[in-house]
Amino acid sequence: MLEIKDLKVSYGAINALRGISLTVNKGEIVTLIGANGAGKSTTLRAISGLIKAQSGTVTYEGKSIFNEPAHKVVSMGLSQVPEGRMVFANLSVLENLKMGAYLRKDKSGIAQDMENVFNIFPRLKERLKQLAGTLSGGEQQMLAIGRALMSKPRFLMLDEPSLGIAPLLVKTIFEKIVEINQQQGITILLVEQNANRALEISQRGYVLESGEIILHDESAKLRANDQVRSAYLGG
Amino acid sequence: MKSGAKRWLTIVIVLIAIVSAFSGHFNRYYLGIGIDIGINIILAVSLNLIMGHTGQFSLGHAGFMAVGSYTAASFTIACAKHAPESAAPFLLLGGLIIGGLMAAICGLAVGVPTLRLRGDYLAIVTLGFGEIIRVIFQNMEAVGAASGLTGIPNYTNFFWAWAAAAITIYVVTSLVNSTYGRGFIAVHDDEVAASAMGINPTRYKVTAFVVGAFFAGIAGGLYAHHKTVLAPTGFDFMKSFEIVVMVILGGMGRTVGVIIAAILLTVLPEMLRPVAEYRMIIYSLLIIIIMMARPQGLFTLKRSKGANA
Amino acid sequence: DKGPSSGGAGGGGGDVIKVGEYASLTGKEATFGISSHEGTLLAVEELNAAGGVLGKQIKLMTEDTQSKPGEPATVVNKLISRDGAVAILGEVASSRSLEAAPICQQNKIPMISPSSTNPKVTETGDYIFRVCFIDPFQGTVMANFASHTLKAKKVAIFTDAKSDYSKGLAKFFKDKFTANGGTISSELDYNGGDKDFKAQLTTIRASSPDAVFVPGYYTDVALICIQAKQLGLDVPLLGGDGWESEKLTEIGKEAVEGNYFSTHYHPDVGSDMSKKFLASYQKRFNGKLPDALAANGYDSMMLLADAIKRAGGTDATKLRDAIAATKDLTLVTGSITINAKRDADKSAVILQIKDGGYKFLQSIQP
Amino acid sequence: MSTPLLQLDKVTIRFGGLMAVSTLDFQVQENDLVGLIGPNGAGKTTVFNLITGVYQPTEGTIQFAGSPTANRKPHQLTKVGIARTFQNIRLFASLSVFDNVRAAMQVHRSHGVRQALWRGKAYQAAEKEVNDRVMELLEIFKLGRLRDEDAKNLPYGDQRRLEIVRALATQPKLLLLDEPAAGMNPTEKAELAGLIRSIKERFKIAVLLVEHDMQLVMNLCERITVLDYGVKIAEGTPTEIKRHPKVIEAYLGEEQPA
Amino acid sequence: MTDLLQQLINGLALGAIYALLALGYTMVYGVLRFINFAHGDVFMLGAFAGYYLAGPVSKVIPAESYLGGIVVLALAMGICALLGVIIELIAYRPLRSRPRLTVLITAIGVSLFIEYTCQHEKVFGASPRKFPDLIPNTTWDIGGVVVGSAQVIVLVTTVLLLIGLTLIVQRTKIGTAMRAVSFNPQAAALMGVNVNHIISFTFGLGSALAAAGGILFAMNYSSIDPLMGVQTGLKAFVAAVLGGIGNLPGAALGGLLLGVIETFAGGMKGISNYRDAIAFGILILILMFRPSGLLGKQQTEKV
Ligand SMILES: Nc1ncnc2c1ncn2[C@@H]1O[C@H](COP(=O)(O)OP(=O)(O)OP(=O)(O)O)[C@@H](O)[C@H]1O
Ligand SMILES: Nc1ncnc2c1ncn2[C@@H]1O[C@H](COP(=O)(O)OP(=O)(O)OP(=O)(O)O)[C@@H](O)[C@H]1O
Ligand SMILES: [Mg+2]
Ligand SMILES: [Mg+2]
Repeated sequence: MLEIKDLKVSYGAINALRGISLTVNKGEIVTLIGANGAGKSTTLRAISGLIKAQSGTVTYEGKSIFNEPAHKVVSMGLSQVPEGRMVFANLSVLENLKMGAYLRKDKSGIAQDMENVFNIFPRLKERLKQLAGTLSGGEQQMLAIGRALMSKPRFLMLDEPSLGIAPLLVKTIFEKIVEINQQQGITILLVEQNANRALEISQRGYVLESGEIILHDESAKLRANDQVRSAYLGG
Repeated sequence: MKSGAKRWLTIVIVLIAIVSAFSGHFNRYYLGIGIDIGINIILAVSLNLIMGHTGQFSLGHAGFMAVGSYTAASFTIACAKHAPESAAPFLLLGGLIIGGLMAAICGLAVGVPTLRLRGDYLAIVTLGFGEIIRVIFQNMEAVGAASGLTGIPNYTNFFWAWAAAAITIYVVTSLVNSTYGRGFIAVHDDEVAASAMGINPTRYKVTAFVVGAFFAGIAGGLYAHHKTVLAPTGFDFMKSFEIVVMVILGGMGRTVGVIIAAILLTVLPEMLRPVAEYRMIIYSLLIIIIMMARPQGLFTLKRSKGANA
Repeated sequence: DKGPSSGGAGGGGGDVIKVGEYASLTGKEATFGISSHEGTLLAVEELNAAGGVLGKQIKLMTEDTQSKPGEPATVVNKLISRDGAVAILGEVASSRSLEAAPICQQNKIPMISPSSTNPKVTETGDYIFRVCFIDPFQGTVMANFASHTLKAKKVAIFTDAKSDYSKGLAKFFKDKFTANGGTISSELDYNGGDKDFKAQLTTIRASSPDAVFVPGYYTDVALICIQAKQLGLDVPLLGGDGWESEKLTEIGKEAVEGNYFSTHYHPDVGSDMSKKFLASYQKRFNGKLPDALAANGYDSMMLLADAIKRAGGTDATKLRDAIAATKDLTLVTGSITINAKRDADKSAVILQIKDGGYKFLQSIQP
Repeated sequence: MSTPLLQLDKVTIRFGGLMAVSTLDFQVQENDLVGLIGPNGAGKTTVFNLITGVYQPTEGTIQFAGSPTANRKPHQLTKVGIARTFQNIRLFASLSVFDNVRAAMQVHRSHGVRQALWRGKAYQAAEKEVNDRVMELLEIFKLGRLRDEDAKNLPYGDQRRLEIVRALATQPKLLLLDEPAAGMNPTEKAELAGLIRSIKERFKIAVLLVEHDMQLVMNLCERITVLDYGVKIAEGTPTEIKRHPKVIEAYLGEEQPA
Repeated sequence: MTDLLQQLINGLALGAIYALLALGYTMVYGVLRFINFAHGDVFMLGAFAGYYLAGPVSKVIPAESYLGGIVVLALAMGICALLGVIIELIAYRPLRSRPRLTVLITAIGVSLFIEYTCQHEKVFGASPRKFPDLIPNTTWDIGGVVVGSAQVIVLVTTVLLLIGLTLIVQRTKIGTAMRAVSFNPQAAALMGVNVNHIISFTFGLGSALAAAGGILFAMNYSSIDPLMGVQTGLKAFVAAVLGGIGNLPGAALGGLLLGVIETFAGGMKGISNYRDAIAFGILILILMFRPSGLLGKQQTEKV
């Protein structure tokens, strides 16, 4: 479904990605793990068009989306929960969710998905009118995920969805990720620091280090890999 | 910028003194522009402290300049009658300091009550302040009202303008490069975090306003004794804009850039004189083009880092 | 290039006479500066076409002040020190002339202001002259007109607080009019360039004056007349030479009809020179009618040319003396004598706006 | 028992109709390492904001080192010894790593405008001392080699660590850490735990820790307070908290990692 | 009493023009968070567009008719909308990701460029021109209180546009998108919003408003010149801030209030020369007590 070849990205003098290749097949959950500053978020941003890559290819459903503007990419059914949440602080919770469905026209579908989001995150329903900027950190994270779901994506990229989320909810979130993957058939590319959990629910995983992919295997095998265990799973 | 700073200042001032000793040989036109440049450097560098370093968008710098110029000029006019010719430098110095202090008081008066304001609200209030000052001078018969204040002795010369510029640069950079002064930039970057680090945003903002206004007042005093006539319309918001353009074009917070921008924006219109009627059109186009070519400011030398550097 | 320079001496050598002019060609007061400049330009062209002065062509070097204080000092320094001008012409606004005058005086280069009416300008020193009226004269003329001809008892004054020209006229008008036994019903101010005058006019209306003295420039006056009419303020409005421009009637239309102002000349009673000027100006500038500022600009150059001839050259002291000795010189704006204060003594006329044109009422000697 | 370093008495704050913190009693002793946990939106960050003077409580009092903090500004409270990090990182983005810490150090310096301009001997000695201390702190957190990097260009994890260094530079008696381990992987978290413990010992400070990583909290803290909907629902040692039914229901969930 | 009422009407009519311009400032600010200093110049260009259109239009629709007036207004608004879009495209878009003060300088540059170009004799020239009478000019005298048709039209137009704009921004999808872009263009792009379109749309709309303001202004005051936008633009900007920048009803309120304050100050003997100072003084006072403007929300930043 998504195929990246030799993607290079730099911020000025810093080479954040030194030519990575990765594939995500339809219906899969794929995990991307790596230390701080490895380039995980950069990868996602380059795919969704938030930043311009230097070279390489990005093919989505057979079409090249390399350096296409973000709104084009989104219109093709690819959605991202960005790092740092990026909720619209000056809009209410409801308006934020509506913004998620910006490109959609099906009123009833939107309403139904909205209910769906409220089922996952009841807190959001309690705070419909509150300005997103005044939500607590975790509440904002819920909103960011909910907002991405509202666009009814076929391909969803999540950048550290469990960041700042309470344990009980982390569990829920991972369950829901599996659920939307299995029930709605949404393909998922997941970036997580909680690598244990992420590898538990994903089929395959990539390990990124200093802008390069150093390992790539089935998730179960990665979990058993000594190198991965000591570096990313906490021993 | 460490222990050498003070020595540098002395060397530069001596150099300026030497250059200005020969100023009799210069064409008066070029000399005049040289003085204009010195004055503009003071204005730009002092506004840079308020805007570039502390991040307060001020559109009232011309107002502080007006206060300084009128005060200094009134002082020297009043004293010149009773003093011998040789007292000129002292009169000027006195005028400049009194003008600077007066402007600083205004800076305090503007700074304290407007601290709660941010961004564009602050800009508007400072702009309003500048306009109020202008209107007051425009109606004050004692300083010539609309026809302006005339008969100001021509005391400003190359030495004074550039020595004052050197001192301004020294003070602003020393301030900002000290441990204390990092607070200015910290307040700019994130006021909430700054106060959580024990930095009192109020104090820093007011200090920036007062110091900035003081030097704007000095620049005003120099200007008054350079042009020998003051007209209130010369201190309207367009003048403030001019200074703002220097600061932003130079790269907010970059002293070297701001100095270069001040020089460039003084010299450029003069160089464009031969194209007469197209001059200001080209000038404005150049501003746009420069901004596009170097949006980060003309000069983006890395800011000097640690104190050991 | 910082080479040493002559510092402004000489410059008269060679086969041209370099005359410097500074004017507000852009910015807020460009419309006035351009008029004045066009008059000067026309004079230079005519002089050169007629073989120049003392056989030399005149080279007019014009610098723009952008209507900004601070600029005149720079450009006049340039004209004198770098370009070697032997005489300086300018400016319309007194505040800017006041800035340039000390520089001319210091360099001992004669300066003639075409239209700066503030008495202080020529007080700067013995090298500074003007060809226009000064504020006391015009103010007095209109005060007498209001008292004696219009028989007005109560007059309101509406001044441009930004312009010393306006304030000067208002002051002398007030002094004379009250001395004549009249009262000032109300005094209000505007800022040149304003568009809305209704606030002040409503207050003036409430003071029910017999006439309103509006010593301003036509750009504002046209709007003032219109808004006064709209508010039903049906009394005559009076003004000075700042009113004279085709723009006044073009914009003001019927609202300016019947109002009075003082100025330099009227084609009907003016000299042949005035009539000729009217025609050649229109021809040179696409049918545009000259205003008072253009006439003064023209005269400033003509007066200078006359003085150069009499001085037999451009030696600064001789030239100064020749300008100071100007007597009964017939120019576009009348017969001019430079008096001991280096101001121009010349007669004024009072005109009434009638059918989109001007009707001559009376001529007043200084 | 001596007076606690920090004491909250019946502290309440409302935002419009929402009671974000409600009649909270809470203490931190000197050189304590206390955890504050609870579901998202429970009011943990709000408690930090109350302690540091960003918000004023609607009701109740807060005392620090025996004196009330009411109506004192954040920068004043920093001066008496309260420092914090932010949940949403708030570094001085355009300052270098070095200057971020240096700016925080001006709190306890006596020299101001005058000395900075005159630059006498005493001033230079003081500046040097500051610089040395900054480097020392940076080295503890392995940030020394990044000293000249602009803060905004650091990777997330380094930014978090720099926030802690910067807070330490104000020489606090009480350090408030708001989710310091967020965005770190388990290995990095373990490293961070060690660091927190060591600075607590080394600088003799009390630490109040908000964190969602239970492994970290349980290993590190001596006592834990649990909030839910602004209300304290439990307080005790890690072992007690782990078994507390209310906490399990509201926050931890059934199965818990060790 | 009559005079008081008259002054109130004078003030409201003046304020309505400020309000109209302030709406444009606020719109652009609301989305891009920067002050478009060229707005006052687009206002001027709108007036000149009306000036040049009046002749040709009067060949089709009789001059001094309401229909003719509306046609000229609509055309000028269209032209200026296009112009606004082009200015944004050329001058501002390349600097999109830069600090907004950078863009501010470009805006000042654009503003100066338009002013000096238009002052050039080969363009409009510096001297003022008579603006043609677009609509039948009637004045009503109600017991000494004079009201002109142009004044009424300005007020009505301003109110209508305010309502229309508020509906667009608050109720429509594109309005929500505008607000989203204003806070975080990147995130908005991630929602599928074409940020460039939204910004172009905003500039177009804002510039059309400026053009409308320019024509109504010219109708009211008869004369136009290349610098007419400078002072008025500045005042409108002040009005926008006074009302709480980014807030549409605030802009309208700020404009009206400023107009009324100016008028009352200007009509008072002895202080009329301090009119601008008084207007600014009151503005400062108001901001002191309401630091985010009259209707602006205090941006509480969650820490
Ligand atoms: N805007 C930027 N400017 C300069 N450098 C950047 C920028 N954004 C990221 N970098 C650098 O690029 C590299 C990769 O960063 P990226 O954010 O992709 O890492 P990451 O793997 O997502 O890390 P984390 O786990 O901390 O989120 C890092 O070295 C970072 O410092
Ligand atoms: N300024 C404010 N205005 C309105 N509501 C607010 C404000 N600040 C906080 N809240 C609300 O108060 C509650 C507590 O927020 P707080 O940030 O303290 O939660 P938290 O415990 O830190 O949560 P998290 O673990 O998600 O960071 C939340 O529901 C939040 O929406
Ligand atoms: Mg990341
Ligand atoms: Mg929190």
